[in-house]
Amino acid sequence: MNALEFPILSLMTYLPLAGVVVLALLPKESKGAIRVTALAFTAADLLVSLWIPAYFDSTTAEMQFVEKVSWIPSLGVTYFFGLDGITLWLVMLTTFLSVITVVCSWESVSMRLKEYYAFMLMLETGMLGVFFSMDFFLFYIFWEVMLVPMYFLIGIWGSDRRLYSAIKFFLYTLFGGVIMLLGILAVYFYHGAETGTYTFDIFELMKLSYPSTPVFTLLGVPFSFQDLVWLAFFLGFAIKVPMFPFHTWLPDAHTDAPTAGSVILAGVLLKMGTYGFIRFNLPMLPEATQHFVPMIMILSIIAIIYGALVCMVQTDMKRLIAYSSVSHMGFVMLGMFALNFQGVQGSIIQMINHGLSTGALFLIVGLIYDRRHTRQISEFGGLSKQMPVYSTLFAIIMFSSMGLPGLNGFIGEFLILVGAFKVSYVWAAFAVTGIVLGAAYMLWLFQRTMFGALENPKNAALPDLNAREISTLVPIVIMCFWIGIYPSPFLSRTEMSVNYVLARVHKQAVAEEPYLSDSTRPATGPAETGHESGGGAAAILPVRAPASVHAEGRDLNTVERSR
Amino acid sequence: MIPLSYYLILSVILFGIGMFGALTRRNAVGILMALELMFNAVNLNFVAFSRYLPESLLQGQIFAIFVITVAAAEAAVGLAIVLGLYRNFQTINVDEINLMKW
Amino acid sequence: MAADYAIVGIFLIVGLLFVVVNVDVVSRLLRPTNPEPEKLTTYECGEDPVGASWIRVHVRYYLYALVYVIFAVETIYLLPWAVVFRKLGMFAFVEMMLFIAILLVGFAYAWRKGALEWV
Amino acid sequence: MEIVYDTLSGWGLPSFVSQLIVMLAVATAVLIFTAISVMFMVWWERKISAHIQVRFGPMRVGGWHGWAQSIADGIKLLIKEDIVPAGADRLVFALAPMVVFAASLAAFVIIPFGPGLIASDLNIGVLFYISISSLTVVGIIMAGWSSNNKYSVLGALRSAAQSVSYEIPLVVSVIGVIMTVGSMSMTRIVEAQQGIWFVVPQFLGFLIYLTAAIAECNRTPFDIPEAESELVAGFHVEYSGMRFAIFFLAEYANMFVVSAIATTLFLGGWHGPLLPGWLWFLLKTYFIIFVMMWLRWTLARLRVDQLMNLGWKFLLPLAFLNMGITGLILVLQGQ
Amino acid sequence: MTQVFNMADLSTTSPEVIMSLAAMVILTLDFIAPKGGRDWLGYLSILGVAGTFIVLMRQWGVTQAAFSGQYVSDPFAFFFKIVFLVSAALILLMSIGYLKSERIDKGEFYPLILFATLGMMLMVSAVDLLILYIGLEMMSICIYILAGFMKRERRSSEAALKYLLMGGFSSAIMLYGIVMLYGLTGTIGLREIASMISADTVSNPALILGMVMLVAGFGFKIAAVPFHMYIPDVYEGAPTPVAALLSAASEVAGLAILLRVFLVAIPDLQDRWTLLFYVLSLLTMTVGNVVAIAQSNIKRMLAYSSIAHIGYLLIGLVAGHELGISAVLLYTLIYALMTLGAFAMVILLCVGEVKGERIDDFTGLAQRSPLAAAAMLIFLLSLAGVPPTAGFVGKFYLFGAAIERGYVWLAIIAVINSAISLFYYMKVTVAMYMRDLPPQGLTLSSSMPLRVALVVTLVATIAIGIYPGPFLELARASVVGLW
Repeated sequence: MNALEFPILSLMTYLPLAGVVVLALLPKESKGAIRVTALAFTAADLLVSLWIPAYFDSTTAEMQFVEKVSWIPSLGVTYFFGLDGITLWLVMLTTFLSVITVVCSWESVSMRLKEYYAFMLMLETGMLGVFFSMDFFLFYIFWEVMLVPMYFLIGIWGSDRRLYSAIKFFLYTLFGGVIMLLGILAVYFYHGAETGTYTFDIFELMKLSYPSTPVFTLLGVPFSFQDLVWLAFFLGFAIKVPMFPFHTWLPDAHTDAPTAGSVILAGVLLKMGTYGFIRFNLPMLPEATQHFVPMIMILSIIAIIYGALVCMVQTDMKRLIAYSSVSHMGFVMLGMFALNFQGVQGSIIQMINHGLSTGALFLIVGLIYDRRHTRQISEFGGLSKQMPVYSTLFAIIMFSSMGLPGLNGFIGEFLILVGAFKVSYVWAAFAVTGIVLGAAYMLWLFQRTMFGALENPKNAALPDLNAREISTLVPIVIMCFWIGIYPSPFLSRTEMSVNYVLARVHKQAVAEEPYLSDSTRPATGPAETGHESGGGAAAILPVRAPASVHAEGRDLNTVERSR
Repeated sequence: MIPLSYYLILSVILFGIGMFGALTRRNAVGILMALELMFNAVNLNFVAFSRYLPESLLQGQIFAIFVITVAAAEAAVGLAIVLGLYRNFQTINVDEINLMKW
Repeated sequence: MAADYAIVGIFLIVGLLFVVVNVDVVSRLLRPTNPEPEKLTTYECGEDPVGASWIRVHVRYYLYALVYVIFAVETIYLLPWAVVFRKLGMFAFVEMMLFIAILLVGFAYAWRKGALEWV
Repeated sequence: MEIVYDTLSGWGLPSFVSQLIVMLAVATAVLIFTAISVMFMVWWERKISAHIQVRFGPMRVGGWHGWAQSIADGIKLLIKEDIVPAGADRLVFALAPMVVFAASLAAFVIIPFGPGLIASDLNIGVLFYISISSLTVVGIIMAGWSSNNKYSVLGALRSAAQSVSYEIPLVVSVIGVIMTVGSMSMTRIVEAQQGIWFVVPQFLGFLIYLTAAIAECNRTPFDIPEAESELVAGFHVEYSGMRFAIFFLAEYANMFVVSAIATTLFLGGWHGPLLPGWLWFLLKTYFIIFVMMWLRWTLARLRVDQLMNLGWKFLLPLAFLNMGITGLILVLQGQ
Repeated sequence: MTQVFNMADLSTTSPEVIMSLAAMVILTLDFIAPKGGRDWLGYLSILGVAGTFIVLMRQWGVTQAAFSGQYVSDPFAFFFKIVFLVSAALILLMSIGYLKSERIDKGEFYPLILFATLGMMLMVSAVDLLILYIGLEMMSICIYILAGFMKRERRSSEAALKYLLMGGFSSAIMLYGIVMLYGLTGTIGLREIASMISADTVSNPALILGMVMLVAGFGFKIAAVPFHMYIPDVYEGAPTPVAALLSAASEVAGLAILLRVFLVAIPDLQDRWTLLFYVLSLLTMTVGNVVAIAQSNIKRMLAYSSIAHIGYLLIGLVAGHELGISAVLLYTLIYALMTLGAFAMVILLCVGEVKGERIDDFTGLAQRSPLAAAAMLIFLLSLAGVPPTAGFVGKFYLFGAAIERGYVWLAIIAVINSAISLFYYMKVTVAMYMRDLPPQGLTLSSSMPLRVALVVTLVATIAIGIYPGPFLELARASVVGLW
């Protein structure tokens, strides 16, 4: 339902791209103008995105703000943008972090500025596109598009082994992507052959139950069509998450990426994987999901423990945080595959939390790296005396990452543990071990860098944070507190979507489909007018009639929307 | 009348000799000649088939004429190329013409 | 049919035999044979021959050969056409003239590019 | 010949043996005819040249005008030492005269001496001649290359260049006749000249043919391949004795062939009043031979470049023109 | 005497007639006109291609046969002719500047390209093995000459020789296959061959042998592994526009007739040749991609990349049916455009001493000219099949067809190959973006037509990627009635 009668999702997606065009017209020398332009466009995007939670209808699992036009009719590809509770906060996180990254690169990046910001803006377009796309084809396109700017951000503005890391990042994720593409094609053609209509619309595709009877056995494990498709998706998403055996690109990419790149990578890009699981694997392939729960659980627990243990022995701050991401994303996966309400809710909120806190941690490291051009933990010590503001913010973020009550991390981890506990004591026990270890390496990191005597003379004259730098961290800190103290606005908006996903996974009757196809829906809205305008904004028409099912449960937003 | 198989066997032998020559000769002109042999083996087949097939429309013979033409054009171009090659390399031994590796 | 051509073979064989009989039988019996090195040297107007005779040949010969190849092949189209020409009439005539015209473009090209110059 | 065949079959010989014997007989007859004809032509040429130069030529051997001169020459060549130069490719050296001679003899297959007096009336007669005549060049190149002599090589190459250059105008000039007749069979061509000899409608073609034919025979004014002043004797510098005689023989045989073909194609073949066909044919042929000899002793040799230019830049376009005009006239007649 | 000619034949063949006329006129002008700049001949050639294109447009959606059914202009041929004409026009645009910078003042270059294009047009319209063969040779012979066009350049001569010898060899093998078909069926018409092959001839070993020889012969023409050995050398040695022609048009033309011959003439053997092409496809893309990684010369790299792409294209043939074949068609169009773009970039860098052939020559391009670097980036991404470029759409459709037909393993290996291919394409981007501009700087060709060609390919690569609908429809419509 497009509550705004306006293609706001497309606007959000392509606004940064417009920024790229403007940047291209600016002269290379006017660095100030370039920075301001980039900031202006990301900020504008953030402002636009604020409308979304405001108008979001949390009483339904339906797709909202839908834009749908036919794009490649002969393949059944549609330009289908939509948003629901799962993506809502991820989108907000994206626009939010984009602004932060532009600000944080303000002074730390001075080389080839124009290209840098152009790639940043393109990256934002790609990320938003991934979250909005409700058509597999479109999804895949944005999925791959996103890689290119990230590749360049690492490869050009990275440190030390940037070429190696950039290519490794690109190849790993692309490899996962193409395998996922095969899964997409398999589903597409199966659906086409079964129903006669070829479509990439994921909700159309979800209507069909894919065969789950084993077709062959490999190493004693039976595999069905669904399992194979699931595995194809799994490979694509697991590399992105990254799940345990596929995580090796992450430390390299994080370590060598510029600060902003790391922030985006940790904050948003990793979420693409978990988002993919929750969007596609769970609801579309429920039997296979059930089938593979043990595997995911084992891998997640390995990731949690292994990630945390590896953190303990890191000497490089960024690498440490990178490995902590592996551990944290293991939590997210664990919660998700508990396949109960708390677990999935927790995993969604934990995605946001991880985005905020790990993003902030990378900022923190970036700030000190700008000053000292080293990230070795042993180079630092006793900074709290020299840089009190810095160390304070660091502490808050660190606690958030550890999951201290009152901060956002607690909410996510708690929900995940509850979810895991409901399924198995053992899993929960392992997860708790992970939390303990997490606290250990975080505190250890903080202690070694902030406390103690200020021994290294190079650190003696380090300036504390300036206003700009504070302004990058403070909003994150605010958000951390907000989620930690009053999480219900966040949780309530995801509730319906989570319920829907779980209903699908457990094969319960679904009260309401998130998006009815044109053919099955009563023709109350204006009909589609075809594709003559090439998918441009002008052709994007509202195609759904206002829902009338949950009339009594509407909140203020709903009332406003009905004007 | 001579049986068709005679022609076919002769053609196969010719083709085999040509192929052998094309693969083992080191002299560019020698290879070109071996190629001609292969073309002629094909021509022999065409003409023989055309003669022996029932209700033949002479397509085989026409084809053979065109093959001859094309082979001639190819030989002309081939010789020109070999000439140019000789000017550049002072040799037409294909083993020595290896600026670029496979 | 086969006999028509068999006689060609007979002619060729008879021609070969004639040479063989004359050169290697009759003449051999009659002629003297006393070779000596001087006699066996190749003739270069009385001088001692310089170098091998398998010299590098001027490129013009190749050029003529290349042009010839094209025209020689063209005749295999001309001859059958000429035979049935009267049955086919105007169309065949125009068609062949087109063919010749295309050929002549190539001919003019060769002419103009100097392939027909004996330099 | 049918009589011979029937007689032989009557003796109980298998069909193919009889046929073989007949063919051998024909071939031998042609061979003997060629040999005699060539001897006559050699003698004749010497006489003609002498008379053109206002002298007598051979007068002694055999009595009347030295008629046996050629025979004496032949015997002389037969008993001359055969020298194969050191360093020559002996096999190719020996094969070369065979190829040249066999090729020129084979060309006799399609010469219609008279009605029915043809070894084999191939339906592709003209094409056969064209193809068999190219074989001579191969022999010449073999000879030149194998001799290990620079003059030979140059002569052979020039010869090859010349024959290929003139072969094309020759073929194209013949096309006009074939178009008119609608057949390549020599007999049919002669029969078509019952009314009017093609020399009249195809005069241009005749001239081109004649010029090209002289060049094909490597005769003055087109004797560049063996230009004495430049190349000693061209491709057969190193040949002596009987091998040289074979080349000589082949050259004159070729001369006869091209003249005979000219007769067939343009001069009405055996057609003629009163006299028997074969006689008419020989008369016309020897007339053309006479013309060729006449030209030889009258004209100076062309330079190589002139020779090539004449062939490519003059005769070839002219031949195409002739063909086009012929075609146009025939088409217009047909409608 | 049956009627041998009617005016309708002329209208069917009108594009070819125009093309040959244009080529001959330009050839004539070349030797008539005084010496000196030959640019205008290039522009004239483009005009000729454009004229042909306009005439061709009249045949949109038309199926008509000419010359007693030996020649046909159907949507299939129409589609490929568009590909060839577009490629030819782009290559001509590229050549103008290239010839100038390489100081080749020879006008034959342009008519040769036109004649090669004419050969391709004949090939795809042929429904008769004879015309097919003539078209093929017409194209090949022109390209032999073009490959050796830089007479003083040793590598060029070498390339020409290698291409000639391999081309002749493959022709002979292909011809032997053709003669086997002819001998068994008594006809050279493709449809007639199909109708003559009966149930008992299907298993005739001679037919199988003929088919295998056809596969081998065509394999050489399209540079499928293991018949590819000569291709990288030819690409490297030949003038760059010729390498582009080879890659974008010649191999595509070979593929087009391969499709037509195998689908129309011997569909009865589909089981067998599908297996052959399955193996060929696997080998071709894997070897192409893996060997490409080791290349430091970009022309060689593109050669191996083109080999790999032929491997991808063969997937469509293996998949067969309308879906697979239309995927092949669409991909050929896309492949031609993007590979031409990449070659145009190589030419853009070919100024003076720098030949633009080493990957290192691209060092720092992003700083020198961000637009050029972005263009190259897009071509490379498209070649690797990364969305939203055209290459993605093509691959998507191809691999989709394979999955649809149940060739999942083939598709899996193909996508793995795509990922591998990204590795070597990225080597170029690394040079362009992540290395600093060398101190002596970088000069770009100032040729205007080349830039036009670049822009056209770039726009097309993006446009097809973003809005592939019409092209897809065209490809689909073009295979209807092929069988």
